[in-house]
Amino acid sequence: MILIKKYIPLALCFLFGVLTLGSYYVPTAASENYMEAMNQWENIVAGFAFLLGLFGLFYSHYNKITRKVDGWGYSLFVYIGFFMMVIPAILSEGKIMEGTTLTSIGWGYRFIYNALASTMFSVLAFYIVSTAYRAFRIKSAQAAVLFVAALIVILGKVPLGQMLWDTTLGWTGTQVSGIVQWLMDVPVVAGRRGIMMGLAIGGIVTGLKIIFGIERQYMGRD
Amino acid sequence: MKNFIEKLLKIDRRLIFLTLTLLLFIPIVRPLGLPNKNIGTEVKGLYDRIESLPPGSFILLSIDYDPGTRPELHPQAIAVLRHAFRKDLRVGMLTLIAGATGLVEELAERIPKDIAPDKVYGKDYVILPYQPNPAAVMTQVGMDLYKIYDTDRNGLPIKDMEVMKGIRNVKDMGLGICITGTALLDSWVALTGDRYKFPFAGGCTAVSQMGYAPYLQTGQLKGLMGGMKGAADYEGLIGHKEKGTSGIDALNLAHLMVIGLIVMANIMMLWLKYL
Amino acid sequence: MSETMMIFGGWVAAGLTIFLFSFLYKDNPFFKIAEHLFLGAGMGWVFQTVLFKTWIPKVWMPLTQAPYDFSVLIPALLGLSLVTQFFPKISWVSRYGFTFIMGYGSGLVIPLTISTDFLNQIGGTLTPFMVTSFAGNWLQLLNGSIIAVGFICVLFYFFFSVEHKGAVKKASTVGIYFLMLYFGAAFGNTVMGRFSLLYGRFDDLYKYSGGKYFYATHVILAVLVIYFIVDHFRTKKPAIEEEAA
Amino acid sequence: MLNKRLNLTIFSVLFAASAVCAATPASQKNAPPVPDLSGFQAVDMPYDKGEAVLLTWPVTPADVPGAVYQVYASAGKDWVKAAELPAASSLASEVELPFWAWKRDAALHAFQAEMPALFPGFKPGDGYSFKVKYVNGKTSLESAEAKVAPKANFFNLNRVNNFVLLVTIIVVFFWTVSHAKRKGLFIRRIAGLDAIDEAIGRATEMGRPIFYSTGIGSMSMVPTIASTSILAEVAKKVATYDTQLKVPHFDPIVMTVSKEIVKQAYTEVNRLDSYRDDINFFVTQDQFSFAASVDGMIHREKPAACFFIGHFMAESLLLAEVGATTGAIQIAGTEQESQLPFFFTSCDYTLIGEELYAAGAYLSKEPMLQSTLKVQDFGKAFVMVAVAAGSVLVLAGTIYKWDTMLYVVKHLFKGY
Repeated sequence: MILIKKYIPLALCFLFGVLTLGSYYVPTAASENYMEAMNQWENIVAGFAFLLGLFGLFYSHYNKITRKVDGWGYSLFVYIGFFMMVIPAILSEGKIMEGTTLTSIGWGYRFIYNALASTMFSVLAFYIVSTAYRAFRIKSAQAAVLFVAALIVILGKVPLGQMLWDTTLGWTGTQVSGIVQWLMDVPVVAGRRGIMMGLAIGGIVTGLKIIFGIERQYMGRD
Repeated sequence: MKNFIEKLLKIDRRLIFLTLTLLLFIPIVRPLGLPNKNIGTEVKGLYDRIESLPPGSFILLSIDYDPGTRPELHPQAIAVLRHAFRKDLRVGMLTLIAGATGLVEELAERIPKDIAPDKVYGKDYVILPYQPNPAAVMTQVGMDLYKIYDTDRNGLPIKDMEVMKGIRNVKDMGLGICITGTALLDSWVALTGDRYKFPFAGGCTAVSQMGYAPYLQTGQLKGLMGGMKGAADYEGLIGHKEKGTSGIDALNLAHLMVIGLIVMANIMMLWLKYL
Repeated sequence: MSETMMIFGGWVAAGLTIFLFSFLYKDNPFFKIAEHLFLGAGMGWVFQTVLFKTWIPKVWMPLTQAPYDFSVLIPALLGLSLVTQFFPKISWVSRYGFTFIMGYGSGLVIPLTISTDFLNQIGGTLTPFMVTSFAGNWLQLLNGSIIAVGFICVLFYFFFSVEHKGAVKKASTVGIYFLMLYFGAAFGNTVMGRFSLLYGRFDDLYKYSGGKYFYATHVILAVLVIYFIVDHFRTKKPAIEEEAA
Repeated sequence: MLNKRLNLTIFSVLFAASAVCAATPASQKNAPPVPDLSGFQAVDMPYDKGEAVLLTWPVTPADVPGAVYQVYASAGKDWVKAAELPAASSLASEVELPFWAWKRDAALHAFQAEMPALFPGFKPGDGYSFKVKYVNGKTSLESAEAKVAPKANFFNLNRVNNFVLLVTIIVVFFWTVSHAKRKGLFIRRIAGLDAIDEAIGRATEMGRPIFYSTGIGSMSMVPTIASTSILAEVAKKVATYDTQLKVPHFDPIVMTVSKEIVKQAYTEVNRLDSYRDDINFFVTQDQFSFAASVDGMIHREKPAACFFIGHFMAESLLLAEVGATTGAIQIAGTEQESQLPFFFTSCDYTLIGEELYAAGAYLSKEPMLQSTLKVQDFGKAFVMVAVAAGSVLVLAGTIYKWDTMLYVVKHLFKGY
């Protein structure tokens, strides 16, 4: 039983890992057919992987409703929102446009989903401003360098900032957007490349640990 | 004086929220109309790359953003489409983000209306359906596109469409562009751009723009539009000002407010500490 | 889609937007409703997209229609195995689906990371030095060497096998300043990015406040303000505790 | 196999060229020189899927501007014109292949014919014949026919630099894993950990609680794992000084794991009597309401120290801000680069990206985390040496015009 529960999945992982890894270095037709079959299969499996997120959401809100946790009434709206999207979609067979007119699901997307999703992210603009005022403390040379870079980029991105820079520092002959460009082309490349290199090597090592079955965290405890 | 500053530092943040709302709403009602000068070199890079493509070459445009980042990226997609159709290029649009399918339809709705009224679906552009696995799609378009995209988003077979004539995989295409708020652009560069020697460019949110500086320096990314400023720059280059330019215009006052707040808060803090 | 439906849509969009913004003043039932609607609607949208663009065309059709392709059953079963994770007794079945995804994913990503993020980045740091002659290329050489030095110093900062003393300490402090420039530029860009999103919402609200939409934004805003005033007097709770939310 | 044949062609070219020069009597000076196409060859393109043919013919003095080479291919009966190349173009040096797979300074024209584009019904293994025609105004000369059947190759030699790097990483990886299991590896002291002692000392002195958040990541994410090992260290110190610890949670699974870790930490310092089960408590699984309710708690209880260590997204802004306003010592750590600027400005100390993993490995002494760190250090050492040595070599190459050394370094560090 342990064989089916543990060792065959690990062998599968090793097999698919090594074959996919090898196909990068082996250009024969067989390796290409293997990759094409895998791409199609992975595409289908990913379609089901989404169910995990859906069950997770329904599971947690179902518990809230059954156990009458305070604010359980709002959990009902999760199901209302879900069916508000799914039922019109089934009625219009997933087509958002019928010729040039909007179907019911198309309407749902443009006026419900669109408004909710974009507003959720835009709230952050308010918090950035209050953080800038209440928490952005320049208490060290490093924080000062960070602030100066942020100042230059914030000014350089808007026309008023460019005009302000030209009037006050025009005599230096520099353009604020020229400095923003230099910032992005030189120091940011070095800083980002240093972090990227660490992540790249970390990613490779984690990938190897998964293929050789050393990293089993994602499989859960047996 | 000191307790006044202390009270000022402890100000109710909802007042700050209100000022931001006003500073953003006023330019929407009464635009300032300041010129957006100095175009980013990475935006110019994308513009020159599309400008250099001979008429009839094929552009793969991946629309990978959802409503959450629409204000920054939708104007970029519209500007690129307008430029591509003006150069009589063929465009294949696809998406790897479920939340983007509605936005792709909005683009499809606007192409006959105002972006490029003379372009015909199936002859000049095609819209491919959503696929759930980005890595599989990015690898497959380099081998045989039709093994994963046999039909368009409404189920019509695409192999015999005129727009797909002579196209088997990315080697037959002129340029790949991915406009996204996610890290999909990194995967497109690694899994398709680098692997199949396929010139790739992109559009991203301002938040992730700095992360792509190394790819621009090595030339793995041929061009990049960063956030709303990127959209405004591209609109300036193609001479058709729209939501990107009006957006940047509205941001003028808000940007200065942020700087003012940081400087003021720190001066007050120093005042309290040393005076 | 009739004109009235579009106007009604305008009201719905303006309403939901204002409900979510009301959280900035105080946590209230309108916000909670809109927030939970968002959780459900988001999941609902992805569900119908996956249903009509993957399950039906790629799984159901090949199994039930003319060009039968039963090889599709294998990935479908692997995909369904993932769902067993919610049933503790048989949750080990989900390992087949996970190992298939993780094995393919790791195998695909390792060589590409070596090529794109390892080789090309080192190569990219060296290319500015490949000038035909020194004359006229001073700027490129200068910038190239700043990138190379900065890159090495940032790597020193993330080096853990050697105690940070003497030269290593100096190098990693220089590395920190390169990181600060990167974070500062990223902070500046984030500010612009978030403001652009807010601009997008205000632009919509402005559109929906027009006569064509019968002043939807103004009406809903007024209703909400009245609610807060009534709620304020009804509850009579001390306001300080609310202020922090 | 290819190199042997190339040497043969070069020799024959030199021989032919010298013969041609010697043979051309002075009288032909005014007639335009005619190229010698006897060296024309068609071979299977090496290291590919078998869908391309490589045509090479010698560079000759006849390559005057205006002259053109036309490439013809045929499946059997009629000839298809594959390409028309200006005489001075498509030289061996322009071919984008690394030096170990292609002789770039051979005096040859090289053209790669993509078979599927020329013959749609193409299958690897079918035989095709090729010829090249030199046209310069009226004079034109055709080369002999060359037959070839392109076939797939087993190993893509262009990617050998990638392959060698992969093998070295695997070897180093297994060496460190086995080494770590036996007697552990040295990891330098992480500066952020001293800040933890200082923060807890301050909290005990002021008698105010400590807030510790493991972020919104799931248990399978590496930053969350590293954060729980730092929580263990914090819990041990809190247990010894008997300060109050509060750990609000976003993910129920992470909460259950943290409960075990904190209890284990209290028993290790044998202060199990003062362990309370409500140290770890669940708040909500929604990003913004989690941030809002934790903000409310921090504002009310005014903790002496706040720890935000783990996977954070946009809500990092709300948490760090409210902590800063209450004057608490704040220590943050995340792998999310987009959140680091906010943490850096509003917190006293920030663990950046890999430092978070290093702190986890340093504290937990867990061989697997330590070995990953060691492999990463080897990788970084390799990159540092490669960049330093590479730039010096390339600079020297530019000064002293060592062209071969320049393209060797260029090809070594390029993904094909």
